[in-house]
Amino acid sequence: MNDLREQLREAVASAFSQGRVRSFVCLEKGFYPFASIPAILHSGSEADRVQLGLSDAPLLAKYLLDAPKPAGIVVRQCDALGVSRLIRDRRVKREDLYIVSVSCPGVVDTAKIPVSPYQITALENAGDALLVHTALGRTELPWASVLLDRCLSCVSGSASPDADVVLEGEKEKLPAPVDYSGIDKVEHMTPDERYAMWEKEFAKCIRCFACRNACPACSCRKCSLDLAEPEWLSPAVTLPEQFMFHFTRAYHVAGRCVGCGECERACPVGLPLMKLNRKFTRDIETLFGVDDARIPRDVEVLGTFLPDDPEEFC
Amino acid sequence: MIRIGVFVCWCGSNIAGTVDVGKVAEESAKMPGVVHVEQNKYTCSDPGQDSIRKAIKEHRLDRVVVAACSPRMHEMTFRKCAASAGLNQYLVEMANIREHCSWVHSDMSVATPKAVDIVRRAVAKVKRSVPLFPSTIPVEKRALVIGGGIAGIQAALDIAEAGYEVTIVEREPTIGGRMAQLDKTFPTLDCSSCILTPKMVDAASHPGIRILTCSEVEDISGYVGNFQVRLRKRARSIDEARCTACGICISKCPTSRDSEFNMGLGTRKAIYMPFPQAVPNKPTIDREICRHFTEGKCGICQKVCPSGAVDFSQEDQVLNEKFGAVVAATGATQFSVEAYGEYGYGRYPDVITGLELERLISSTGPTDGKIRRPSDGRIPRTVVFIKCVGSRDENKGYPYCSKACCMYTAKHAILLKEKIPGASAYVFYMDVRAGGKDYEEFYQRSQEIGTRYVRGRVSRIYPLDGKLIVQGEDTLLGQRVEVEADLVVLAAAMVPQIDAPEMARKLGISYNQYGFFSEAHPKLRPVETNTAGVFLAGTCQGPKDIPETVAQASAAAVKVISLFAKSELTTNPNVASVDESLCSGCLWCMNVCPYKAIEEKIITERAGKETVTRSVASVNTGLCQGCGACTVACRDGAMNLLGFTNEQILAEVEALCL
Amino acid sequence: MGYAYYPGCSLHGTAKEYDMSSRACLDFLGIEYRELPDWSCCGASSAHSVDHTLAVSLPARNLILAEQMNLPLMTPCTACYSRLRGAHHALRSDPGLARKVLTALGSEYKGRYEPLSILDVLYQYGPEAVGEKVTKKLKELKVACYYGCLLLRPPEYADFDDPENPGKMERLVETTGARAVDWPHRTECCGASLSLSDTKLVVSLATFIVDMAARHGAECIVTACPMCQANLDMRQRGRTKLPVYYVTELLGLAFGLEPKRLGLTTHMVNAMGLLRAKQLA
Amino acid sequence: MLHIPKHKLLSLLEHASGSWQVFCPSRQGPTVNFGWFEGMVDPDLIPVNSCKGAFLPQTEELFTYRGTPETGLSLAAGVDEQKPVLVFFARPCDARAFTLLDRVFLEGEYADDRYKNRRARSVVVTVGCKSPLDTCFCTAFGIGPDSKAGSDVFVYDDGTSLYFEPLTEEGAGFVSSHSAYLTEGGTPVSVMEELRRAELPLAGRISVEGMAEALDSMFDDPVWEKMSARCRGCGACTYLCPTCHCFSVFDAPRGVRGKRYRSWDSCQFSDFMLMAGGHNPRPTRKERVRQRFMHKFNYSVKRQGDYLCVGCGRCIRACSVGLHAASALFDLKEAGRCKGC
Amino acid sequence: MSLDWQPKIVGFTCNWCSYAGADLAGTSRMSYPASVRIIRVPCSGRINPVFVIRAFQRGADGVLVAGCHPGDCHYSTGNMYARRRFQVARRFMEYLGMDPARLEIHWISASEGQKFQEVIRNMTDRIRAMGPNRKMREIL
Repeated sequence: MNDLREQLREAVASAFSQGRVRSFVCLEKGFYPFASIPAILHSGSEADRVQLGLSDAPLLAKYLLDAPKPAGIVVRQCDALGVSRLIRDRRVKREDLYIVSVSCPGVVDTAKIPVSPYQITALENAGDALLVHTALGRTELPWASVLLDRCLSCVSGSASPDADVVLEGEKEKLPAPVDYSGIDKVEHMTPDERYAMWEKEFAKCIRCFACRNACPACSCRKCSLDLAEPEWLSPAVTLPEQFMFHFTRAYHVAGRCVGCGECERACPVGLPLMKLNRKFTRDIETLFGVDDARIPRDVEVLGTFLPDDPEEFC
Repeated sequence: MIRIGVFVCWCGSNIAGTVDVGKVAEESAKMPGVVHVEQNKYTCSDPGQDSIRKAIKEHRLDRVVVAACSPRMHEMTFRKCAASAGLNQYLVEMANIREHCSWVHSDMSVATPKAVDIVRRAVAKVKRSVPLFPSTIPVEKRALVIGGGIAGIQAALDIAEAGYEVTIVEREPTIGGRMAQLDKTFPTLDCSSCILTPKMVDAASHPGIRILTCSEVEDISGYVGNFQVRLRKRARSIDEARCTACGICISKCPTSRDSEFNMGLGTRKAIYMPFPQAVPNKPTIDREICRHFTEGKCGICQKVCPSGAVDFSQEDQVLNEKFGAVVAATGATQFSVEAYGEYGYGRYPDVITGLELERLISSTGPTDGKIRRPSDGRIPRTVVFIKCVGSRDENKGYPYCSKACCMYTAKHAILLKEKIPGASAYVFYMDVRAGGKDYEEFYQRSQEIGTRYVRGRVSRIYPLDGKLIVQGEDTLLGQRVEVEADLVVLAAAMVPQIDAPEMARKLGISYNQYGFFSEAHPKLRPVETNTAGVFLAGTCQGPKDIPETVAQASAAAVKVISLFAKSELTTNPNVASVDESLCSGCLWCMNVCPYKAIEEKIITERAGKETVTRSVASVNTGLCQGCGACTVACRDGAMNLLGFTNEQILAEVEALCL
Repeated sequence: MGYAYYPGCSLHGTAKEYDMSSRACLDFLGIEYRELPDWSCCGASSAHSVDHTLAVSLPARNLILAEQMNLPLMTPCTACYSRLRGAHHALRSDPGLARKVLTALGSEYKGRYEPLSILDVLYQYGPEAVGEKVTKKLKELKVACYYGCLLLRPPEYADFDDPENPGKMERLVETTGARAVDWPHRTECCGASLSLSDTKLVVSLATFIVDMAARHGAECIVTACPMCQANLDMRQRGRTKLPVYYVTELLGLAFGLEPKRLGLTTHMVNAMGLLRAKQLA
Repeated sequence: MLHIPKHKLLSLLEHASGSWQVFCPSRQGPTVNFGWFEGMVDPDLIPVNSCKGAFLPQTEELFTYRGTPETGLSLAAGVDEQKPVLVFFARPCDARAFTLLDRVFLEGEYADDRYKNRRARSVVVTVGCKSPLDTCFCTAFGIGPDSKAGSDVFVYDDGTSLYFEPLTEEGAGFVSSHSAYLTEGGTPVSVMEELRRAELPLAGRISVEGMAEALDSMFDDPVWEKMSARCRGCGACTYLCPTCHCFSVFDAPRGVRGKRYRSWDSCQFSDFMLMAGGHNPRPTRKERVRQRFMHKFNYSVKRQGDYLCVGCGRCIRACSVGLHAASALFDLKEAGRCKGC
Repeated sequence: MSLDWQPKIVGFTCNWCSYAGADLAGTSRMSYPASVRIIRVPCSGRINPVFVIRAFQRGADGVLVAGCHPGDCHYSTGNMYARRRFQVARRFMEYLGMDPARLEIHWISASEGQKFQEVIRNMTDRIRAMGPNRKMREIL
């Protein structure tokens, strides 16, 4: 783990020294020693700040939007997906990026550790367990039980190939399949039950836009929901407007969501936003298939069609 | 300040009979922005229209709502009327209280409030309407016809006859296309070249027609009336002005290769004319094999040429020209039947395609019209024809019907019997499709003279003791059949040119899943395309026989002519428009646009201290037809459709729900 | 790298010699392979006529085992090849079915590798490379390469070669110096599946195929299918009897391996006679 | 002291809700949130959101109108619930925050009458913080688990019973009007002791000593750049903050009728300061983040004499990229020190 | 629900087929309930699913989306996009709790006045049976 960090530090430093980048998007130690935070470095001398982010790592892709180009970035799979999303949305150009991709055993969610962050002296990834060191001693927690939710349905723990630098750690987590059971549950409810459920959820929403601002698929220069005219969304935080907000948000990322779950992580009131995003993901998969040879790679599922698409209207 | 005038029409009793017009007028007066309301018996009548003009002036109206019939009926009428009173015609909105209200309801108590809603919708929309200005574009009255087959020739002749300049671009050394390769044509069996070559000559000699052979279209930009086209004219290595087509060069040329025109059944020289009646009737040097170009030796042709027409130094020419309309007549090609391994085409020389048989039958062909089998030159006694090779077959070919094969196979069977008395013909078929004037009769005739039609597919062909054993199934008798054949003829399907998609991209038109160009509407706009000013003729649009091809070519010509008849075109101002400050440049809109009307545009702007460049979508109003698909694809709401803006539609929704 | 080796049931019974010769060749060529631990029947050829999910789950289990070894799965048996590829194809194209199978087997199939036939493996190794390893040229030996159905049909997934006009087996066999005759019945069905239910028909099919091979000048038949081999070997009733070899047997021979080690002595139609006559064994 | 067994609490609130609009914490799935009483209450966990919504609802109707300029307009002020507001189980930090909001909305030249109406007849019942979170640092602002500032009634929770200590007339009034549910006797000494001794580990790392003064000279300090680089520009921190109080006013016209609303707004939103002409005085994250913390730790001290932060730690829990009051105070202190040397 | 209650249905129709279909219903005097109010757009590809939510917000009891039959689009492909968009959007609205019967999508050609009539009749009956829509609806 540590030597991986060392390699990473070197990769970053040399990227600067070789003049490959003007800035570097990475993780660093946060206010709480075990909660990593995003950092944008501007010189190789800052390379020591780089952290792997064993725990609480936020996704970095979107920081590329404003980072001076050419910009470097450290990505795990989840972030790699975000970056390619931005590239496909033409918000950044691949040639402006210097991607260092690291393998990832999953990221620890300190909120899932039943120990106060102050007592933690060290966290250690011991294969299938997380070792939490405190002044009082050592607690061992099953690895899967302390991971961020997004890691539980991660597509792959290995470093993503199409990077400029690929750093592989010792351990690769075996990817788990996406779990749609939550969605099945909702689908099996009656319309009224569903409405009641979402009403309850949306009532919690304070419209802080944390979900949108964290989402790598929400990268519009100016979000249409912020416009005063036409007023797609009223600033009034009332239930009808909450439905409008959450419908539009999810619809706009439909078929484009990379499944990173950062929206959910960012939501301060804990809305199950992936339950919305994944609903679209699955419907689109089942209706139109994921990759049809006839559709060019860079075309979005809802930005195209096939003459023999399923027909359910008459 | 918005000043809307509402004109509620009685339409005699058509509306007033079921809608309380007075009430509607009264309610309209209360709507925000409405400053004037009046009723008319017949608003579309002259007095009705006068009252609108008067009101616009007297009440300084800047918006007009006409509550009457369907906009599909009278929108133009009232727009003109408003325009004549100095109001921008796009500030007129119609409220359809007749077709959508009075005519479908009988109870005044329900029809009236509905009519009020409909008016409210119109008022809400027109309130957010802005003046729009159709732009006019000049029309370059020169037509480009791509492809010199019978389709291209026919289209060119018709357009030229109407007095407009036409340029035919043909990539082969001669015009004539596929039809020139055919021997006879169904159902009349008149000889193909006898009816084609005169047309070729007409085209060549027509003052309005310019023929560019050995030429290809490299790039097309612009839009209807104003296409910029880049053409490449490959070097012929012959000074066409000097050449007298005496043919000595050809007879002396030492190098030869398989003749494309004869489908590889004969050979041609390195300096050659595809066939004697070629137009232009000038030879061409094939630089790929000509020794002068490959080895730097030789040059006999130059020596023997009495008129010194051979010019090795000739170079490709690139022509940039402007055209007002384009007719795509790029034709089709033949399905590569190697895909059917079981038929052994390519491995067994006596398995040939229909087109190859045409050359064997043709008196200008390699065998001087004697049908001899390629392997040993023997006269075949038993010939098996297999239909639907590559057509009506998802697995190995295409699902569509190739249309002409049934008839030309019948023709082949008849010609076979003519040329080789006593020869026997078997036709393996799935169905016989003889729709067309005199077609069924023709097919019957082929049966009457003894052609044996076997309904079923062939499973395998293999050589045995100098014969071809054709194994198949007779589905009518439900038994396996085996024929010992001397020659097998495959009715290969018509398929799109390999480079059809590339050509479609150049033309900015769409093509179907197979590669045939798509017409604008399958029924009502069969020769137009999604790109205004580009028209289709012949088999590039789908399999066709000669009569159909010629008919479509003339139709395309008429479209071109009627386009040229206008001095200038006015564009529909209800087009998409981009708010560059909002556009993030994802260009999703570009993908959904059926007219290739959206392109990327790089803009430079101040961002804080530095100036940055970024890309945004930009709409070519010449190409945009105003469908609005892009507006929904646009997440950041930067793309809007003038005349149907998001603001307007949202306002309409609101107005209707109040 | 290397492969997970899936013998399948036949190769443990009627087609022992195919198993022997396959392993012998792989060893000789130094192609790494490990027998799939705890492999189970692929369900051929009864499962798919009974229940689709079952017919996919059975091979899926083996595919998953191989995927967990991180190795592509390879099998000599064409029936297994057909089933494995069928399952691979179905699981990747039908998410619904994949979910079902996932619940049935408890672990997911990503489908990282295509299941292969031993012929694919030899072909990936390269005909030239194979040729270089040949120590004993099978000169003068005229063989008819016989593909049968399962390697080539349905082409949607059993796509070893052109379904109507294949040639890969010929290219492999000719590296041994033998001459592959051109004959049109390479892809004819031998009717093996009716071997017991309609023996008369099968005899006529088998005999026809062998005769056609003979008429096109073949001295023997080469196949890669246990079913075809057994069937042609047992059921041919023609004037001339042709021995029916497995590709791997001939290759093994050309590599100079012991005929016994290749199982050449266990055929119905004497397999050694011809070889002795030509001083090839 | 009057007290009530915890399990009886609900019935007390049921009764109270007859004559009060009750604003209290209740469990919503995984979290506990403040909200209008709907038959549920949770006294134990610290709510995700603050209770400022009791007096400053996220969205409130100011008035409705009818008619058009042509026909003339008629206004009708948005009606206020007649019942007074009862905030139940505010935390000491929340209660203190009310006093800060009061300075903004009640003191000075103009009083905000909608806030005033709600506030005037309200009662704030605060519960002592028995189990503060790791993210709590109210003591850094002289507040503590047992602070009474801003409360009308203070409640001690000994695990089984709740002890009510009225602090103001209104508080006493509320308690007495519910005496039916309360029994006299006993003082929760141990709890009081516990609250007094409560240690907030985070507060140890943070001191606001001289922060305001230091910031005077730090407006152009590079630290803002560094701090703000990671800000995602959402409004989570400000919306959950008990002291943030910015709002914007807008109309919702519907044909000839319409409403005027006001809703919370956040200085962290990119177009918070966007002007009609398109000019934006705070174009980048840097200005916006700086504004937030300068307001909390400098401007407010100058204007109202107090930091506009109560160390409730909600922004710490809310921010997905660890940019919050605590980290800011820490970084700013660092930066300040560096200037010194 | 009383039968004299008239549901409010917002109908988005494309200009070339469905709007013309509605016109035809009118010219052939085919009566149907006065529930539907039509918004004319050039093409079903212009209809943003968000418009549908907005309609429900503002008080529509049902929404009809109508366009040319696939393959007959005046703009050749607009309705193909509409088809994809609405297949997923509609599923999602139902997922949020919208009653399926309140949103209908139909392909109505310019010659199908009768179909337009039937669609409106059936839709109105279904919605009548359900009563006014309360979901996502704002109170004013």
